[in-house]
Amino acid sequence: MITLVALPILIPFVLIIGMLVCRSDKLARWLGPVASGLLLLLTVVLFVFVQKHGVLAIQMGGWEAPFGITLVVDYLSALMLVVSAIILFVIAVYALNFLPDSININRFFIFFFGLAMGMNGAFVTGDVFNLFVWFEVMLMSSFVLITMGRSKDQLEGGIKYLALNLVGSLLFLAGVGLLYGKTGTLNMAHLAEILKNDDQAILMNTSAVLFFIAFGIKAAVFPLYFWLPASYHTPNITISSLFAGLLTKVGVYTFIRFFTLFFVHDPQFWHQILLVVAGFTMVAGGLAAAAHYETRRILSYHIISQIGYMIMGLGIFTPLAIAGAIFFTLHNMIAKTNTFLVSGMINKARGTFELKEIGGLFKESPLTAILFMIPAFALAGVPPISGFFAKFILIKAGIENGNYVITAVAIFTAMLTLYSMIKIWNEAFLKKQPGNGNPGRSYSFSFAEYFPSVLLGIVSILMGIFAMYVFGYTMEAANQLINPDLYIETVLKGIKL
Amino acid sequence: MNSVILQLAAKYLKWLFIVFAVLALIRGHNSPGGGFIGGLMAGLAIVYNGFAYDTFRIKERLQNFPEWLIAGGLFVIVLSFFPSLLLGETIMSGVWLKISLPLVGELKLGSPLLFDIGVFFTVIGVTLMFIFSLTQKR
Amino acid sequence: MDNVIISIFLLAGSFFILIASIGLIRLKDLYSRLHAATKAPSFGIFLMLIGVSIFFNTPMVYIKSLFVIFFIYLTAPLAAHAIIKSFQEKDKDDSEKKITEL
Amino acid sequence: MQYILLLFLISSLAIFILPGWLKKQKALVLSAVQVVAFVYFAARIPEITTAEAKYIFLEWIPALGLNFEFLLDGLTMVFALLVTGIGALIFLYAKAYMKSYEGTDKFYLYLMLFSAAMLGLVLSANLIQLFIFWELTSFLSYFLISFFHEKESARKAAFQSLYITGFGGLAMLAGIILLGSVVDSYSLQDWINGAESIRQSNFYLPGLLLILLGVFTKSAQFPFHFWLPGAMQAPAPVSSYLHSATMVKAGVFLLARLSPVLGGTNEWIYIISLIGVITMLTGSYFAITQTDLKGILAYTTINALGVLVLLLGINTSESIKAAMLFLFIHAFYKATLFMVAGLIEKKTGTRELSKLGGLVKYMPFTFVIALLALLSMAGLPPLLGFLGKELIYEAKVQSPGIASLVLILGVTSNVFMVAVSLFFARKVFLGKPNTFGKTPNEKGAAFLIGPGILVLLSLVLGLFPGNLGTAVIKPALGVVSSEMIDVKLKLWHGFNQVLFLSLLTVFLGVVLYWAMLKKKKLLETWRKVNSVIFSIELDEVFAWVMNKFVQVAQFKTKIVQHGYHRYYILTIFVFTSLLLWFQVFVIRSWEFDLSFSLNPFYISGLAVVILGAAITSAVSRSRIVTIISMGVAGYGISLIFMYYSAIDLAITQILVETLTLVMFMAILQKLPRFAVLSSKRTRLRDFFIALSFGSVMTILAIKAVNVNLNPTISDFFVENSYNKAFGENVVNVILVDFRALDTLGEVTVLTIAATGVFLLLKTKNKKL
Amino acid sequence: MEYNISIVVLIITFSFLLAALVLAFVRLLRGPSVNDRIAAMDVIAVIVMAFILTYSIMVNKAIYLDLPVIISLISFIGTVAVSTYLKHRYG
Amino acid sequence: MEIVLAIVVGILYTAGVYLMLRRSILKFIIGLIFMSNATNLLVFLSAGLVSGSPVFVDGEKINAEVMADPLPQALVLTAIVIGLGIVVFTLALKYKFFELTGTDDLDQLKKTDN
Amino acid sequence: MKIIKRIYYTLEFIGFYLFNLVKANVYIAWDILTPKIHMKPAFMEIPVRLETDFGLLLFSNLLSMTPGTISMDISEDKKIVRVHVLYYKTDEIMLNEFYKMQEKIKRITS
Ligand code: NA
Ligand code: NA
Repeated sequence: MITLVALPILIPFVLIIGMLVCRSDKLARWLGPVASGLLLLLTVVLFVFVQKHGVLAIQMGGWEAPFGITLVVDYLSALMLVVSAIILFVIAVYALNFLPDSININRFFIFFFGLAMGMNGAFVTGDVFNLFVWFEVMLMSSFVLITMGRSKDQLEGGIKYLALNLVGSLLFLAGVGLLYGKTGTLNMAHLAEILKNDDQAILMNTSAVLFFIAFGIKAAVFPLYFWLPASYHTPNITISSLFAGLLTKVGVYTFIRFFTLFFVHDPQFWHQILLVVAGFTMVAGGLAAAAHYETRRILSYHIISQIGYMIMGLGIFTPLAIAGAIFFTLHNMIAKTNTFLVSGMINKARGTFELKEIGGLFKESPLTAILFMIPAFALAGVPPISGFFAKFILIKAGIENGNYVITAVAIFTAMLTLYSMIKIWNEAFLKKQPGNGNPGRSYSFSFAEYFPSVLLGIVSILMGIFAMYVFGYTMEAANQLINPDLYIETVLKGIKL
Repeated sequence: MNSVILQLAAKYLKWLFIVFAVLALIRGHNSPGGGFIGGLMAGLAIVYNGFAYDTFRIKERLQNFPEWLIAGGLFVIVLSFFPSLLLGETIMSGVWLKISLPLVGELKLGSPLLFDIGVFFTVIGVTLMFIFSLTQKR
Repeated sequence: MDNVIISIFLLAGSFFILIASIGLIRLKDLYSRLHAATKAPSFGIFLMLIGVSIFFNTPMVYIKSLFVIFFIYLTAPLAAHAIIKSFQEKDKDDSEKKITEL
Repeated sequence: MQYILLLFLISSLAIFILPGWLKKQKALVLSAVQVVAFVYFAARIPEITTAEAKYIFLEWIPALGLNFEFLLDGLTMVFALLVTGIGALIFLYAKAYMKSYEGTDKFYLYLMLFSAAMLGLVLSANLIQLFIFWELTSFLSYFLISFFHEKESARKAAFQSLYITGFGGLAMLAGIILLGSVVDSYSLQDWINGAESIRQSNFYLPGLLLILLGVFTKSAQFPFHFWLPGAMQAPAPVSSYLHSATMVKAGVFLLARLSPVLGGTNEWIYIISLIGVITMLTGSYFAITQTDLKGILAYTTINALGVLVLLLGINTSESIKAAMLFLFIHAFYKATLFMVAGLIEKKTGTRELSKLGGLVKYMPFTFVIALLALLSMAGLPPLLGFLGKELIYEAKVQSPGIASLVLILGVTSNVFMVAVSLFFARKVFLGKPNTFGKTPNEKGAAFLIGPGILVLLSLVLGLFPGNLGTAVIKPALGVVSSEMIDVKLKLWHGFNQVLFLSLLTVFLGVVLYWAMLKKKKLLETWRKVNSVIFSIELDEVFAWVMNKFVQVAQFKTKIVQHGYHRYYILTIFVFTSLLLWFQVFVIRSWEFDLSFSLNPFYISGLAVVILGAAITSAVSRSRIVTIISMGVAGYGISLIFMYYSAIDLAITQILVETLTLVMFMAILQKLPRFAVLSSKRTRLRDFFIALSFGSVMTILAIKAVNVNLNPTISDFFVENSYNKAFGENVVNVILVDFRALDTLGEVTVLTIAATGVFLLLKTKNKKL
Repeated sequence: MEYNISIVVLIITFSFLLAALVLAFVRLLRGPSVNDRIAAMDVIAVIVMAFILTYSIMVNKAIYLDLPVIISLISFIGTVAVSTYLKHRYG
Repeated sequence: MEIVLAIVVGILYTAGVYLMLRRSILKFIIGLIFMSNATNLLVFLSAGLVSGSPVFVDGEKINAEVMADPLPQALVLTAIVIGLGIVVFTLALKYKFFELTGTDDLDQLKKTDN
Repeated sequence: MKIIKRIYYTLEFIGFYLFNLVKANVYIAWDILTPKIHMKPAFMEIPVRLETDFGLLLFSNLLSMTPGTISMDISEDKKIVRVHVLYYKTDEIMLNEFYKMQEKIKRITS
């Protein structure tokens, strides 16, 4: 049964092989979504198990921790797995209709599952170096995905994306090396145990800097985010959507994991710097989103701005704040992906992403309008959709912990978010289609085209209405993070199932 | 390069390389070598062959050869998981089979070796795919 | 006695390798440099391998040494040939500078 | 009462699924729903006057202090009656008004949802819950205002109102959380119980200010008032509902709600009164200069809101009594007037005062209704408005401290109101008739039902105010000022100071009206002076600020996201170096063994060669030299690996180095030559940045070697490599057994890279 | 392995090799033609092998011999690759 | 000795970063390789160095001598191979980009930013 | 019988090869270490008399490793080997030597 923990990695691996061999588009179109659906099912089962047992761990190859590689699933991992599986599933369906002809769908799914494998690996691994490997798997897949269309812009964006992320990877690897040099171990739980009792743990700070930068680049925080706006708008919208919800959040996940589990020895420094970075990230991203008139660019900058909130939660570092950060991350993954999906639909209807050339969609396709409204309102924090609770928890945590400045920045950024969302809404939906009455390429969508966005919209709303459960889980996750004893014990001593 | 000398040499060198690559693979568990090293060597052999003929002939004959190599290699890796699963052990655990052979002595075959073989083929495939892509006529 | 023999082989081998390097520096044109760079280092390794084989004196080492010698003597001429061939097809025109400077 | 909300929600959504015949009458259906609600609340009036307030608790997210708490007390009753009662009339009116427009389904949906949100707001006894409904009203009003969304002005106005109220809302949320942290609850009851500790805490003032920010923006107080006139872009039913009885009153409601908790302090009194007075004056002053019907009404609304806020700021039981009464009065006459204005616009096609006149001939009933409402607005007997004004003057007379000033300003403001009312009536209905495109009429009885009922109410209640006082105002007063005083409302108070003030007001008002009417030049000059002095229109300021903000954002984005890729990299390295150097400086206490030795010399020699290769590679202008040097450095590193016992590693390094070299060569033919592109200074700068990073990494390496917090886990591998994993090559055993998962990932990376390279470089027609 | 090679011999050997390495490297830097550089690189590969052989004697571990086997096999591939590139004479 | 090697690491990093800051994409890639080498060496080095004792256990015999730490070797080996994949992909990307645009100058790559 | 002969010839060839090897290297060492460099380079074309590919490879190989010659190329039809000669005497002397080599190779490869 415990093998279940390894399956989020192994199933995509098998699927990669399948897709390599698969030459039929028909089969791929069928296999991709179904397999992603199964993956979703699997993660839900895992989550149920986590609810039952608290933390699940498997020692790969039967080599006991800390010697072998341990895969661990706690609340945080399980939540991330479930939400990212939802997104993967949705994108797999979306790809069927929105991937251009120039991209072979059976090839697309190779990298799609590569991304899934790397990401799931990053979520479940309990080993620092193994995490590096999964990061690379994820990164490599994303490199290919971003350049799949082979247009000039995509290649240019791809080069920038790749260059900065590779720097991040190398710093990560250096960090792993230094960490191992100083502690003699790679297992995260073991690291936590060693550093917990060591008064010299402060010497970890330099390694922590390297991880900080590495994750900062992945998570796209200020001033390390440049690659994101330079590249996210270049690939096909399916791929942008895939990235928007997932990639940076893995960075956030590792941030949370590392800075709650074992880089906890110098809170003054790290929490301060996290907060500073968070604040700048929010504002820089928010301002830039306000400056642009291309939906994907707006949304890309907006990703950055939202990352700031997640980091803010970590920087405040109370259980509530961390729960807020996790809640925010989960909500943001869903809503952000959805906005990208809808912008893809807009593009399909109008043939452009430029807001100045679009209009009249509210009248023409009210359902599309609602589909945009849900995630946009979620992001803007309109109650009772998911985003409100995420922001509320963070602001509450900030105020109650006395972090007034960052809270003020967060509120200011919320206004920036509102501005960007209203801008898209006003321009694309409310205003008349510009040009002399030419409605552009009118397009009515089929159910299959609506489905991904509808599903995510429903998830966003449910996350709001049933916020008590989601909050319960994130609080549970936060408590596990703040008091990692169960995690450590499960990894190092094993569990009985 | 398209040189007669290199082509003459390639005829023999190719096999030498491959023999040594396989040697590196199967000896790898006990002496320097293993799937990566073996795979890279075998890959390089074919790369050399390509340079000698100034074309990558294998590509023309077997268009999808590298891809099959990769898929096959990965498949072997997956196969190597099954012994542990079937025996109910933690996945990826090594399962070993000891065979006593006359002359050779005791031979130990295990799923990690299978794993390494999978790596070997994958790496060959990858190397080939790299070089074929980079050198194709445009 | 074996000690001395091994030492001599080692020294001689490294000496020939040094010769090759000196040749690379001293000789005036590519062809003559290549003569030095092809023959001397291979020979040097040859000698050193003999020394090594005697030193370890196990079948495995003999086999490996043989292989190394075989490979070197197989490949060194190929390398030299490749270098010369590419040089000639450039019509002895040292166009490195032209190629790379802008 | 939560079921009322549910009913509203369901009925609003039900519009879309109603059967055809009923769908035509959807406005009536919704109106009926409102009536049901109204009756429901009205029937509970006895309960609130006699027994405890009705309170319902539904658990939601208790850990966040966020639960559904509904409370039906005197204060809520006032608002609930207004929301549902006027709501019912508004839907009737809308049925007639909206007939000619498209998308009425959406319209009714928004309006009904808005009504639900407003009701939810006033029923909330949990402040976060209240905030949720508060935000919902903001967003729904956004949709309502932008209903004619193809007009740019409508979009702009909607955005403006949303942005301002949204901002205030967020500030308010912060305030609620701040004050909530004092008593660790957001439940109203807990706040009231802990009022003392809240008022004494350090958070009181900031919390109060933040909440007031919400109140002031929502209730269109100075200097946030400007969104309200803009919001007149909405269809008339919306204006008459949102801007008379509901949305803008939310702020007033919150003030009243929180008055027992936060009220009574000097901060409360001065800040709120001050803002109220200014708003009151602003509203009445600008009302006169408007030439647009709805504009006039908007500014008079601002005036009324100012009055209400002022009264709650004064915070005596007299003033609160006045406020409660005035809520009704204003709702009645203002809803009426908005509806009338809508009707006039509809029938004549214009809202411009200058284009109107003599309408009494075509629309006599309308005239009567409007006149009564205007009289109420002017505060003349026997209408409810008179009662209100009297009470207000009374409250002001008794207001602590600043009575005289407030009184003078109050009278001034009312003088304006009287003049405006008269002017309105005169300009629209009397005088000589203008020529209109089509002849106005009063067809469509539904238009007049709503205003008629309201005016009738105003008249009846003005004559017999007693019941209103005891049944509704008194319980509300009990909630707000927490002391039960008798509320006896009568039309006639006898001759006193207040009556004198009223007379004075009317007199001055009439004089002003006369001046405006007869001395047209005076009015013109006044408008001109206004437009000079108040040339800065706040909504233009807002637009300007937003515009500048976008410009700044664009500027900043261009600076930060400049596109020079290498500066991105540079930023990253500089940032990393800074952090690392800082940490190295801070933690310089580690002990380390700096035994510098060049032994063995061949490794040192190797180091020198690697150095040479690195330098060559970095500075060479020949591609091939750069690449070959790179290869040499790689070989050197492999020798280091070899020397320090890593044979597999050394072999792999050599193989990979060779393969990389081959790959480079394979494509070098198609790559461009190097050129010197950066200046010497740039290169020097880059060198120092690189050096800074390189040297700090050196220090880190030394540190890692010297620090050992824990024995390494590697011994396990050496011990078990043969015994348990049957391999003598420990490194290989780690790769394929101990840490096979790493290898799995690595193979995946290679696979993906290879497939990716193929796809990237394949020529067009080749299919993989 | 009863032999004990004098450390002096080893040091001299190492010195020879190091000197050879440096000289070859100088040629690599100076060119003038790319072919010269490649030739130098070729020699460097041999020097690396020689280093390894000497070192294996020094530490008395035959296992190091695996390295020269592989280097001898593959080092010339680089040479051929570079030469091929030169032959194409693309700028 | 570790200090000398640490300096080598620093040198490699310096060269790598310097090359990465050039305008040529090709130089960037070479810088990447240098930095990658530097990182590998750093990982290898930071666990401590033992010379002349490769980690080969001799059957079931208990090994008396101090052995080098095998774990960093395995890690670096993995990292090297991953690096190969990445470098080749980067090369291919650069190649394709150059084929399409005819430029190698990073400063020309400003289209996707604004 | 044939096999024994073949083995004999092979051994003889190895001896020959080794001898030339030593000679070549001593010669080069001497030339490089002495101050004056006595080289007289030239290009030559040698007709091939070998039939097998392996023999041809062996020959070109041998040329490169023995004193004063490096094989530069083999013509497409495998009839001519072009060499670079370091110590040129006369065509006749040199060609004779080359033919002798080819004979030795032929004996073991045919
Ligand atoms: Na250490
Ligand atoms: Na160490």
